[in-house]
Amino acid sequence: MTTIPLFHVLVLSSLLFAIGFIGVVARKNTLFILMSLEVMLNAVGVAFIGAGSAWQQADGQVMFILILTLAAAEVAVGLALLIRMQKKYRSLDIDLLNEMRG
Amino acid sequence: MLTDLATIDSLFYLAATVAVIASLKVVTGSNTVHALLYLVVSLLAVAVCFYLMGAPFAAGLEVIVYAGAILVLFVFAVLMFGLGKDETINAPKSKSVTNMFGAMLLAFALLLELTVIINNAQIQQTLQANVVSSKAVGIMLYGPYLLAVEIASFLLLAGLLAGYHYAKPDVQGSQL
Amino acid sequence: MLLASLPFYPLVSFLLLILFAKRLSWRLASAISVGAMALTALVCGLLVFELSNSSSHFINVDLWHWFSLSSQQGMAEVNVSFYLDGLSAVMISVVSGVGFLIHLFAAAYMKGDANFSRFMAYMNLFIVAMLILVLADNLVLLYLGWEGVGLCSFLLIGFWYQEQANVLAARKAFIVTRIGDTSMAIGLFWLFSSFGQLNITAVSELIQGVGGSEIGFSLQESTDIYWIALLLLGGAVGKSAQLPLQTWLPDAMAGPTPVSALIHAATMVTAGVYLIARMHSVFLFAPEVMNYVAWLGAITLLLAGLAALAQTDIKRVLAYSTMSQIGYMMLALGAGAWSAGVFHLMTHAFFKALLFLTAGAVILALHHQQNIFKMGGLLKRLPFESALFVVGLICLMALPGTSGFFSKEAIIAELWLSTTAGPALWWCAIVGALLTSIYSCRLFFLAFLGNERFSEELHIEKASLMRSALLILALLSLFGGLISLDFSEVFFKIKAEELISVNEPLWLHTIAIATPFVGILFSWFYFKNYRVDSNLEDGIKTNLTASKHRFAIFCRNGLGFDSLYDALLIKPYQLLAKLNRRDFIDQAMMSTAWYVGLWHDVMTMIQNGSLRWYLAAFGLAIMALVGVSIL
Amino acid sequence: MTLTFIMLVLLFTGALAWFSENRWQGSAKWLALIVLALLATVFTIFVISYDQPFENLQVLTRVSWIQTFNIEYSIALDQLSIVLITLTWLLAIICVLVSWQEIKQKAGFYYFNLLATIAGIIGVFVAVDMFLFFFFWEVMLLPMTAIIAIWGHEKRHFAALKFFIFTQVSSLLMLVAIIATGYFHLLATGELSFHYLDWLALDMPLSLTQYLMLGFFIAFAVKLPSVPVHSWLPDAHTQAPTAGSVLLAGVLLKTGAYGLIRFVIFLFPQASMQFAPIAATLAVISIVYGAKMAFAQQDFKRLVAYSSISHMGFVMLALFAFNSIAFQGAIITMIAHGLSSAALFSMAGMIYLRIHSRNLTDMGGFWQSAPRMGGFALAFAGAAFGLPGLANFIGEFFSLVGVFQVMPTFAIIAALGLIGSAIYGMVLFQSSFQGTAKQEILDLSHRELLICSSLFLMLLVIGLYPNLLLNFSFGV
Repeated sequence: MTTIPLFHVLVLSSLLFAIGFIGVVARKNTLFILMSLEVMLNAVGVAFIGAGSAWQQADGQVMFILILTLAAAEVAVGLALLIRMQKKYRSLDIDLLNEMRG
Repeated sequence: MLTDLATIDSLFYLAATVAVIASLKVVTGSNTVHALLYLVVSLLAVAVCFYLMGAPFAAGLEVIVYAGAILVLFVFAVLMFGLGKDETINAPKSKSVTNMFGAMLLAFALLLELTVIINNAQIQQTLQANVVSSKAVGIMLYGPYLLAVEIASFLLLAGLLAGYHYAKPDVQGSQL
Repeated sequence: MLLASLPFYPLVSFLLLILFAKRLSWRLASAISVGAMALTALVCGLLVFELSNSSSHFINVDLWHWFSLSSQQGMAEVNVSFYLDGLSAVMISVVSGVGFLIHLFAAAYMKGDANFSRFMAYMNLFIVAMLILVLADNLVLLYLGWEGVGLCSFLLIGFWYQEQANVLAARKAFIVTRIGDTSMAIGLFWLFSSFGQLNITAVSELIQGVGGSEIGFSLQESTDIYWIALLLLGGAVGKSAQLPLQTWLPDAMAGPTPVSALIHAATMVTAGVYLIARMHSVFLFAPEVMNYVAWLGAITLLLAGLAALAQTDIKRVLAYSTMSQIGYMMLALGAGAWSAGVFHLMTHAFFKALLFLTAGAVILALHHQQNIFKMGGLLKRLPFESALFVVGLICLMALPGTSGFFSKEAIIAELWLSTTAGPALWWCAIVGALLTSIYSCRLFFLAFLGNERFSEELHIEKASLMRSALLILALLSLFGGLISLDFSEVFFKIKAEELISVNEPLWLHTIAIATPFVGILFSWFYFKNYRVDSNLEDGIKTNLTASKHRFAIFCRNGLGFDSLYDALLIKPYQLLAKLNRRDFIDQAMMSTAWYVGLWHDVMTMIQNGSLRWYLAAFGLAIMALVGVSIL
Repeated sequence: MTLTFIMLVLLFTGALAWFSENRWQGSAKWLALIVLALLATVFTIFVISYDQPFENLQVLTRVSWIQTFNIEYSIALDQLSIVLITLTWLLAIICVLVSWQEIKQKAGFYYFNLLATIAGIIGVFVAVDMFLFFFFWEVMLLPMTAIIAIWGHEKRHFAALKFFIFTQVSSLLMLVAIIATGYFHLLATGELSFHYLDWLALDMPLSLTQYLMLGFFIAFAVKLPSVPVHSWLPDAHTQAPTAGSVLLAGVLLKTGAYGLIRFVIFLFPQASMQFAPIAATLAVISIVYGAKMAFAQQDFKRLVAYSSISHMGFVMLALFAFNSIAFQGAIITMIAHGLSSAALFSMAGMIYLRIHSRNLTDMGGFWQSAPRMGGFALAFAGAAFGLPGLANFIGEFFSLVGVFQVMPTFAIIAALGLIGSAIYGMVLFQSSFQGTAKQEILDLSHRELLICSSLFLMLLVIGLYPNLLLNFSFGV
């Protein structure tokens, strides 16, 4: 049992998550969106670790590791797509990709 | 005086503050590379938090895999393919030095914290008592979570393939 | 069988002419149409002879069974069958006799027209419809003829259809009379639903039977009769150009002059008179309506006379004069003087046809100049036509000895004592006669006396066809009054009325006879400048112009009825139609579509393809959900 | 069996025409014409040689179709359906004739749709199983929509969609009513049945039938159409190709009237009697409103379309008078309107073929160059405004005489429609054929002369000898 209260950890986590989310929503540059996503994933990681240490269970860390793998895969695909996008549109503006509009 | 203040809680709050500030800078930044550096700082700060929460293994992974591998992948991609170009063009130039110093300041704060933690025996003791061991994690991973690990491996494989497929140069006349 | 064939001679001629319209030469086309008319007139003469010699007072012939209507009162057969009695005999004689003469005239008059055979075809078709109208033994067949003559009138007014004015006049004539026709149709429905009969004789017998009996009509039945009579009157008013549906007749003068003579003077416009005379048994039992008829006739008589005084177009003068003369007939009918009314119908047909045709000849001579202020002095230049015109005018004024005198006197004589008319209407008739003589004199002075106010050379055509037709008509006009008509078998009388004690003032007849002369005398002095050849006095051609007085203009425009109807009916209808051209119900229906479309647009706007937008919405929704679940 | 055979042959010929047009251009119209003429003959021979009288419904075929719901393939004929099917044959042949030159693109598919529509219409007139009726009702709708949407004028997609939605929504109400009645049959007798004759025998409480009747009524009122659900008609008629308009005005509207007679008035007499004042009011409004709207139009076909609304108002008014004279009047009006509106729409098509406009302001003075056409146009306009001697007069006269005995006020207001019809008739005829000649057009060709004169002759014959139709009792 650490001295850090779980509530504070969760506050940190949601702060980071909110920052990341705002980044995803507000930024037009896809690269920044990707980075904000990293922040968000990281925030989730914080929550898991916090919860894991609060109850002294290993599951939190396991989840963190899984998140890590997810992040790795996501970044790989995401960056590849960014490169593709850069080639095609000469820009990383996400609003150019609105071909699915109704 | 400094040592009096250096409790686990206060250190955690400091690291958390650093993480939040760095994350904010990531989100609001205009220079891609700077933003990436802030992201590294943010991740390091979170790693410190992990450490303070009694998960040194996770902290290590965070530093090695996240900050070390994934972020470096970012930096490579940005620098090699010129991904940050359009954002950097629009960015005001003058602030780059301030940004650099800001990041350094934050990183320095973390370094300071780290030294405090390592040198403070009492903190070490408290932390040791609360650690969820990496062994337990390993047992869990290859016990109940085996399926998840397998799936994660497939995910990584898929990521690999997709990354290769999308990023390879166009073959003449072929669509994607 | 002769009777059954009567309308088919002109019908065959019509079909021939319309089928081979362009291929027929003038000679052939006129031979066919005039020949058919001659045949009709001949057969008609035979029929009248046969009727007068036969023991029964009518001839009835069934062509085929049209349809039958069943009601509570039993089955009513409606057949295509003809019924000839004294009244319809007079009518067919007028229609075929005058019709034949006018055809004769028209053949010469329209000789140069490119669509000559089409014209003659319409004229023949008109005769067909008119014969069916007068011969019909039931009201539905009568209605067929009634609409048929309306259609022919429409076709003939709009014969020169390339002129917009003619097209509009034709349309107006058709629609205004159609209003009357609709009223008549409703009258028929009413008649059928209350008496279960549409056959004229059957209806008459039924009504006379009940009305003449001791029991009389029930309250419901007399109300029904009142309305039926009123609605039939509506039909008659429309066709006969009486108030308030008179406005079409002056405009109808846009048609060729023979058409005006045949349709708008001699035959079709008197169909209303015929209808009322035919259905007199209904009217007899609706004395209030008889009274309305008399008053309508009297008012039309006066107003039309007044309007005729102010006209500048020779044909319009005659048109208003026609309206006014039909007013006399209506007055007679309203007063119960059935035979006098029909007698006047006949004599009027003679002299008005004569007047129109002579006017036509004058117009032709003056290269289609119809304005009487641009005529003058024609007495010397066209002596033959002028003489005939004078004949027509003295008949119109009813100078003693002429046919008009006999018929008009007959009407006036019966007015004073009639239960449904009375002294007030008698005075109206006298004033009408005065007006008649004044406008006749004015017309004569302006057109035939005074100085010549036209510049072109006269186009004098001495077509013997025209002249013979005119001569016969003139003879008929002069001596037509001697034909004695016997309607004793036709018109039913309510017996009690014959016993009213005679207390007419003695001066009545004197005044009636003297009135036209007063009118002539008055005009002799009042219209002096029209009459006197002003050329001789100062050597300068003074141009007479029509009065510019506001009242004169008001009268010239038909006493404002046109503008009144325009403002009250036509404009609102057009406005309504224009405002609602897009159909507000459709708009209301389509508003549901618009509503769906609105949602479609909103949804499209949401699905803008922007990832960040979706994500923001996603986040907001999560927040909302979390917020709701917390609360 | 003969009727089933006729419908199948129609569909099969349609497919064949579609196929053969691709091989031999111009073969589809000949195929359609010949087969229609042949089938009409077959139908006539069948009706004449049938040994039972047609005063009452004669069930010809009754085969089980969907056994789970006791749905049958059941067709029957009576005088009403025979008269309407005869009208359908006539107009079908006219349709092929008016499309002769008009349809150039995808002609094979066009004739397929035309023949399929006709098959559907005949099915509607003969089906006595309600489910089958509904089936044919839809069969008739789809190819018609296709005809409007593919071969129509400039706003064809809109018009087709509007037509489709209006009829579809209303027919869904009918479907609900059909299912409800069938279910009631199940409750009452323990057996599900969709057969018309079973329903006739069923004794239903008034409180229920008034709702069921309303379901049917709305569907048929839309088809008829009656104000306020008429607004699909002007668009559909205006935008459809000539044959489409002819078929729509001539026969499709009659399916609405047919439905009103058979499935509203005969099936739910008491409920309809109760509903009569409302229906009659709607009908009178349709008459007057249609006539007024027709006057306001500047489009030849749109004017005729609104006049159709006015005329069908007479039909509805007469039907809801519950009077035998009015009933006969309604049927004659249906036939007469079928012929006269078909004639006017053909006329519009002929003018459109010549000047490529339907706008009255582009017309004028055609009589000069095309006197025969003008004569026929006048005759058909005369039919439309009820000139005595032509069929429409008999229909309107009977309707109004009958209605007057029951509801005098309604008859008098409806008679105002006669004035309105004269006004729009005059506008229609005069602005196209009279006035100054704006352009020269060709007079009628032999084929067009055939169309016009046959329609005119039929109008004239019915007008002068209406006993041809009046001799039938039509199940009253």
